[in-house]
Amino acid sequence: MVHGPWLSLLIWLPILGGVCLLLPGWRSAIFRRTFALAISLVALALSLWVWFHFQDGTSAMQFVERVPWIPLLHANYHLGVDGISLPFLVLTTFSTVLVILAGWRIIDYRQAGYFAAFLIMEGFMNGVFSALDGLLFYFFWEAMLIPMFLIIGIWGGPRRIYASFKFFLYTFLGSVLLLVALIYLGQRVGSYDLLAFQRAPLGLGVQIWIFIAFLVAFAVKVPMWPVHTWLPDAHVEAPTGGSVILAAIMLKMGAYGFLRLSLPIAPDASRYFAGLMVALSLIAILYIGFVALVQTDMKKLIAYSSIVHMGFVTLGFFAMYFMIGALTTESARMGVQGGVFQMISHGLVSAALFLSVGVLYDRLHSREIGTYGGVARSMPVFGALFVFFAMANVGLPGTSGFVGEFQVILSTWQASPWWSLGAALNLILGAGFTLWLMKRVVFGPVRSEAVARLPALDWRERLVLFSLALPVLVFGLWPAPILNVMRASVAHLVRQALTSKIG
Amino acid sequence: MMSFSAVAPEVWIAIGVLGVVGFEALRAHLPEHVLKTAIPATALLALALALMEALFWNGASQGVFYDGTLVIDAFSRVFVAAACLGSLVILIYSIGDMERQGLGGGEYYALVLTATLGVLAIITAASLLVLYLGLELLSLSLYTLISIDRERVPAAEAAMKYFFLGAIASGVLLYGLSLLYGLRGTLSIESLSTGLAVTGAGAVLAFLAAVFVLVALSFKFGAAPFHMWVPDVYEGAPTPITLFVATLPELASIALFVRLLVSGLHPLVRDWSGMLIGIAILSLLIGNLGALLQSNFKRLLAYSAIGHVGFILLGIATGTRQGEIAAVYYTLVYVLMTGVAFGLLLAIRARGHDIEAIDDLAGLGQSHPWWSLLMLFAMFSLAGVPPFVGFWAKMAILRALLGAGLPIVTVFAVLMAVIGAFYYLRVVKVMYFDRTDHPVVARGNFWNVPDFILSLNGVALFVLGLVPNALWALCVWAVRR
Amino acid sequence: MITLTDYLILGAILFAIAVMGLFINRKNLVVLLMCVELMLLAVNINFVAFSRYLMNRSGQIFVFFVLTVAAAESAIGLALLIVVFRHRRSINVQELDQLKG
Amino acid sequence: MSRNWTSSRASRMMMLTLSIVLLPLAAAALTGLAGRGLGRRLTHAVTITAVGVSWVLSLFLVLRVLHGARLDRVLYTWMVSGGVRFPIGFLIDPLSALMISVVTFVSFAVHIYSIGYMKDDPGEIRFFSYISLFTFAMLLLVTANNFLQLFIGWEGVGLVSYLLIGFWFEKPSASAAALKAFLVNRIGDCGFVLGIALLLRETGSLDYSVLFARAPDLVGRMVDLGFGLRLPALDLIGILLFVGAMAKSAQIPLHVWLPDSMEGPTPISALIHAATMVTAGIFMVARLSPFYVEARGALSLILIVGALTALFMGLLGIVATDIKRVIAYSTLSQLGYMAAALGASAFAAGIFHLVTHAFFKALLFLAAGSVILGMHHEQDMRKMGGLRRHMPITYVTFLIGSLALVAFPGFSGYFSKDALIEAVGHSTIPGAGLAYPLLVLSVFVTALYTFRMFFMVFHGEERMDAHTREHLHESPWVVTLPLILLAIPSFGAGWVLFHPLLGGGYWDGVLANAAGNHALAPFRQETAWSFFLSAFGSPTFYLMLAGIGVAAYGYLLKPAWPAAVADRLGSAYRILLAGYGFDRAYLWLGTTVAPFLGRLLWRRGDEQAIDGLAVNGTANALGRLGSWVRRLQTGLLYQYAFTLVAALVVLVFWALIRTSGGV
Repeated sequence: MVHGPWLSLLIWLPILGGVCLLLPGWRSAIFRRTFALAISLVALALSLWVWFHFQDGTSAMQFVERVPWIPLLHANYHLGVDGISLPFLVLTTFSTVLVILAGWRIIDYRQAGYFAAFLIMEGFMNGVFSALDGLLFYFFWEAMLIPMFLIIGIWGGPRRIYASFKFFLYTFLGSVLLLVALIYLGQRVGSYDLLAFQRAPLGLGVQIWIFIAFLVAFAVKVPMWPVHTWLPDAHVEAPTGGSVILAAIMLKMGAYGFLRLSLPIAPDASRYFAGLMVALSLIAILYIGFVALVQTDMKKLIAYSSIVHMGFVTLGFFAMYFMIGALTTESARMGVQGGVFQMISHGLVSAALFLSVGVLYDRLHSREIGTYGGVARSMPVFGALFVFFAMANVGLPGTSGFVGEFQVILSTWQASPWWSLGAALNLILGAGFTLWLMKRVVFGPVRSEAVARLPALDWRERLVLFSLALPVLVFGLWPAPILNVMRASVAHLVRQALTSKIG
Repeated sequence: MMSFSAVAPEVWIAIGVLGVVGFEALRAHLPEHVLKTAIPATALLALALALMEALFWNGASQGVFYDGTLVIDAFSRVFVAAACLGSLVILIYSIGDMERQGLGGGEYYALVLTATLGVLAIITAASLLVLYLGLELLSLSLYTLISIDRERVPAAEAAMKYFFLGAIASGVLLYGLSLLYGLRGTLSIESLSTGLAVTGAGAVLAFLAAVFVLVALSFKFGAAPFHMWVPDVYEGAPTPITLFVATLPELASIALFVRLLVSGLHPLVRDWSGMLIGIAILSLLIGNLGALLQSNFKRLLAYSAIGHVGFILLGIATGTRQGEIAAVYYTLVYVLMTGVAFGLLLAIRARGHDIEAIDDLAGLGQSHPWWSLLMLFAMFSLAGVPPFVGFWAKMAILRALLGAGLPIVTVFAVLMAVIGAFYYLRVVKVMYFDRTDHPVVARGNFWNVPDFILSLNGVALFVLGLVPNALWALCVWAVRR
Repeated sequence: MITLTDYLILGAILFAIAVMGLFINRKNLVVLLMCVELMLLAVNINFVAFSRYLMNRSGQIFVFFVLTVAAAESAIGLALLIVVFRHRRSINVQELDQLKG
Repeated sequence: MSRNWTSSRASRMMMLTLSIVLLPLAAAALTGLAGRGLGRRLTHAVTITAVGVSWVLSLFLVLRVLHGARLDRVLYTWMVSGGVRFPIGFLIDPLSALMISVVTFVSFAVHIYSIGYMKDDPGEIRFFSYISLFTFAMLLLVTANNFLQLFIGWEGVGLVSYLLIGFWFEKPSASAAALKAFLVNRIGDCGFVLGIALLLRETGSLDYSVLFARAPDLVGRMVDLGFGLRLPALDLIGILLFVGAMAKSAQIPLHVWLPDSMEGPTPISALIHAATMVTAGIFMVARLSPFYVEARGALSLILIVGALTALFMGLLGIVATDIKRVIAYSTLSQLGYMAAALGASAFAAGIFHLVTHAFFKALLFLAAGSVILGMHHEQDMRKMGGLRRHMPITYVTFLIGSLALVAFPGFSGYFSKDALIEAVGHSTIPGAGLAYPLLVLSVFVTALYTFRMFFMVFHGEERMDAHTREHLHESPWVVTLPLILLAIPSFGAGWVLFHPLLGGGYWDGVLANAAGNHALAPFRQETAWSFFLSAFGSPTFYLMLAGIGVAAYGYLLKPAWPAAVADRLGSAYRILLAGYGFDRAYLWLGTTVAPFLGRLLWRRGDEQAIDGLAVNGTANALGRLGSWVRRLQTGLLYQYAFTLVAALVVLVFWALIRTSGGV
């Protein structure tokens, strides 16, 4: 086990960096940019360091830091990662680097603030993924909203005000109930240690209330139908970087919350509500699939497809309660692994898709599908990449998008063939809306003079897109590394989730 | 021995008042510039000395003094210090603006000092009489302060309304006190807590007394439905005065509640906690809903104040020690946040924008990056979003409520907090999202004293949010019995 | 024989009258001032009655303070009244309605 | 000692396989990423060498397999999840070896051919890297030893076919066809994945070997689908997997994508949509024969579907006028034949026909492509005619292909197809009785549409415009060479392969046979020669002649006659033209129903119900409350006072009530 304040560094270094960016007296914009990039790269390096010094095969928390924080409440500054949270740390730092690269030239309006916001948010997000104390978790969880609110509101599109308010209030409304539940648990357990929460025995009634409170918070973040409507607006109005972080990281927080809090703390309630959860997940997959089909705004379409993919995640988590027979535990693990892998893969793929849309938007300042057509003629390389990411989005084997869906479908059959079928229908629907988008944007006759004269990708855009394409391909051809990292933790989680706490 | 130190702060302030008045008397004979420095200096010095005294009260000077008229305990120590510090800082913030408006005359300082004196009296009161006198001293000074700018029409109206309503309130309070006196035959507060009749015919009277006291206190605190004066006064008064009205009396009010209701009428807790919850819920509703559509910034803060009072009263209403601590903590935090908000208004006014409507803040994000950042701190802190200290204040209250077994009320409170978030966001939106085409970048130079202290005050919201324990522990210490 | 209760009832009635006066009268600020005075006096009756009944002097002391405060209060009240009058040549209560909403 | 020897030998096999599979991938990657740098010539060189080499190597592989060498080895572990190990590994046995050699050979020919065909196309380099990539994916598919890898290859070929159908992506029809192909295949994959899922659940593994070992135990195992629906596990698995095959191998009703796929360049139609990819489904079923023989129900379904496809898709070929579409329909019909053979558990016959069909159908397509080149990319047969004088080589090779297709005795198609039909006739699988007549009937149909096409293109008067006529000439050698290369097996393959493949000597147990079903028994002692002679005694021969005769009558002697016939049976004719309305139905579903549903859920559900009522509704309600609260604040002093006092009174009364109640 490695010790030392690595996680603290991951959290506070970006935040400090962001603060420095806000200070007056920078000589020129280029210094600022370079500084921001440097900070984000250091953070990435740190997270990779953590990744490589992480020991597989144990579900114990690693890189643990624990110092008293609020002795009055027995709340500690308690950090640590296990196989489930670790990948998300890396994902966070990685996508932050991409966002900063993507905003390099495009953001001309108060760029320093833009980068600062993202760095600060990176810190908070790392905090969420490594917090092991209920209050600390909530602390970061909420704090995260502020930079995102500003990003959408300041650098967003025409309806940015509406979108930012909707985003903030929607998620804030969800989170406050989470807070109430956490406080309740804190008083009941006598500390805010999440691991203590997970151990604490709770009656079904209590669990149900706690689960509901958690559910409201996490369902909004995931987002699950019917509390998903903030997402399309937020995505459409947010600047490219904002959409990337939203899709790649923020949506994962909800699902992560289910794994870290709901399932282990309220297993019986989870079982009690599993039917509802599965139903909502399937609705998300099918209902939203159809909705995505008719979108005319590229970002909106991708936003909806994100909801569909998160539906797979929640399905993978909660189908386990309906599994019967000898293979239950194994299938449950496969489902959860599938869910987590889907989260990671979707983090990469949706980020890539939003960045691709950003590439087009920066050129023609339109996200309307109708504006484009025949892009592949003027931007062949971009076209190829865009199609590649689209294929990853429809879960083509050989791309990371396939793995998670495959696992979820396989494991869900253990619970019910029909749910498997429902999930599998996304093979058709997902291909439908994604490739139809490709047909209208990338292929087809060249739409206009403007499209014909689209400038090719510059080196920065290439760098960003290729550095996303690589992991998508590699983890598609060889998902084992990620799955090995999370195996032990998932096994532990499933054990917790399937053992009753009553009595 | 008869320690003088027990009243030292009051004495220093009283001396300050005399000093200021004396200078004013000599106005004819002294050169203007001397007065311009001497008067504020005297006031600040007096407050500073009072603060020192309060800080260096030692354990020896604990207890009840002067035939049970005033008590020095942890609570007094914390709150006297807080009050002195508060009005010191407020003076520092406001001097510039008052001078600018030509209201920097001696009466301003004298009245601020007397008001502070009143607050101190309330905080340290051990007898109903002192309590009443402190309250009146505070109120009368406030009425005058509000209308200090005789040319300002709304100010006069605000003062008038405040005056009459305040008069009713103190009448009601007096009536309650008279009943209490009748029941116990003494004016000492702690004797109330011991053996106040809770059954029999006495119970009715006691309960009635509790009601009257409660109403009066709620009025002072500006809780609904006794809140009517709050928006009008906040809007009508000159901003520096609003700053004063919004902060210092809150300390006095919480002191009133702690002294008179929580410790004094503790035997009747079963009776008043229910009423208080009702009042608190009403305040949350009125405050947060009323603030939604305000266009005047001061009025917005007024309604938000009502909402916050609702939170504080919820803490009191639990009747538990946890709740009391939470309420006290919340009040201190609230004063801190409001100080930043209004202080910023003054700082920005000093730089040419005159801020009345929220829209006057448009484009502040570019023209005054630093101030707008602090304002953002204040707003999110008021909204109760981490990493700012306001979050912990709310958290403390919720914790107390759950501890007292009031989950429904808890949920209601957090929902109100969400509604409240909306109008704070609106302020941020105006500052940052509404782009102005001609941004004049002007940073506050932090090395002039008010701006520096203001910056400290603002940053404190963040720092105390990261490490909330110290302040919280202080409150725990303050309300120990 | 006049008992404590009678005094209390008297005080209560006076208090009630004063309070009523405060919102029934909508014309004249001066009347409001008088109502405030009346209110305090009603309370004073209570104090005196109690103090006599309990044979305890502090009540009567309290009364003196109340009277003093009342004086100060009406002084300030009149001052404010003058300010208002200077602005809008009237002391009609109903015209104090600039601040609202 | 010997074990070392075998293991070292196995590892050499592994190396061989790997190089066969990976060479095309390397070529594809190289040309795909650095194609512009390489330029046309180098691109040709790289890709063709790669595929050529892996063809040669595949022949070595076949030899080793003939010497009894086998390989079933895991390359690496893709993932371990839920206690199941998902490997990537290879299985080399007679079946996969045969498929490898066929795939690489046809692909090789097509590569060469494409040099000429794609000469002046801007996307030429892209094209070559695509077809190399396709070759890789197809090889991955046929060499898999487990379902995961099978599915990866399966989707891989789907992807490339999508890209190649939409190769000329600026043609709206092309990109539409590509989308259609992918979506229809996705419908199949949906079933396929579910099949895999059920398989995993029942056997706990995705390896063929495990499946084959466990299949017998699964007999009689039921799957409870809820709603009181209980099906035999084996049949359900078999059917679900076959749904995937139906899409890939274009069986009714998932055949609709194949005719449209002709939007792609002709070499693609030859390689992907005739010779190799579309046979993936057939291959898959044959690959799983040890399992399918246990799933009788599934077999019957396959049999029926295949037979229906064979006949009804053939009929469509009679009315089509686009030369490539005719061949496409014939492909559909031939795939139907193969499927029927599988269904009859005459797996060997199915594969045999697959192989011969690969040759002659590729030949036909390439020849058609040569014609199209000559006609300056004119594909409408009504504008052709009399080409035999202008393009002799094409003419001859096309004739060979056609004879093979109609199963003219002596040509490869005869050996495979007639054997196949007989096998179905002998089969005891339920449904064979219905399937047999359909198949026999479609022999006539096949002959009719084939020679109709042949005559319309090469005989009769020249209907093309003057400009085209004077530029008519034989295609360059790069085009004709592959024709010749393919013409050889199209004629000879039957003679060579008949005995080994149908006599069963070659398979040694790889292809199972349903218990009590002796579909292939009659061929045990037959030789190619004896079977050739038996032709003239069988009804199918005369049916075939009849078909040719009718074609000759209608398209050589009396050109007016077909039109008359068409009018005579007008409605039937129209139904055929409309392709039985399948396209219509899918189009309606895809472009009317789904979007309608989407718009409904979006506008009514998301925007009106959730956002309108719940979200913004709440906001507005709060706003209204807010303004109401503001109206309470009248600014009138006496009202403030009143509120204060009223509240006081209320509280007092409450107090009185509470105490009187409490005391």
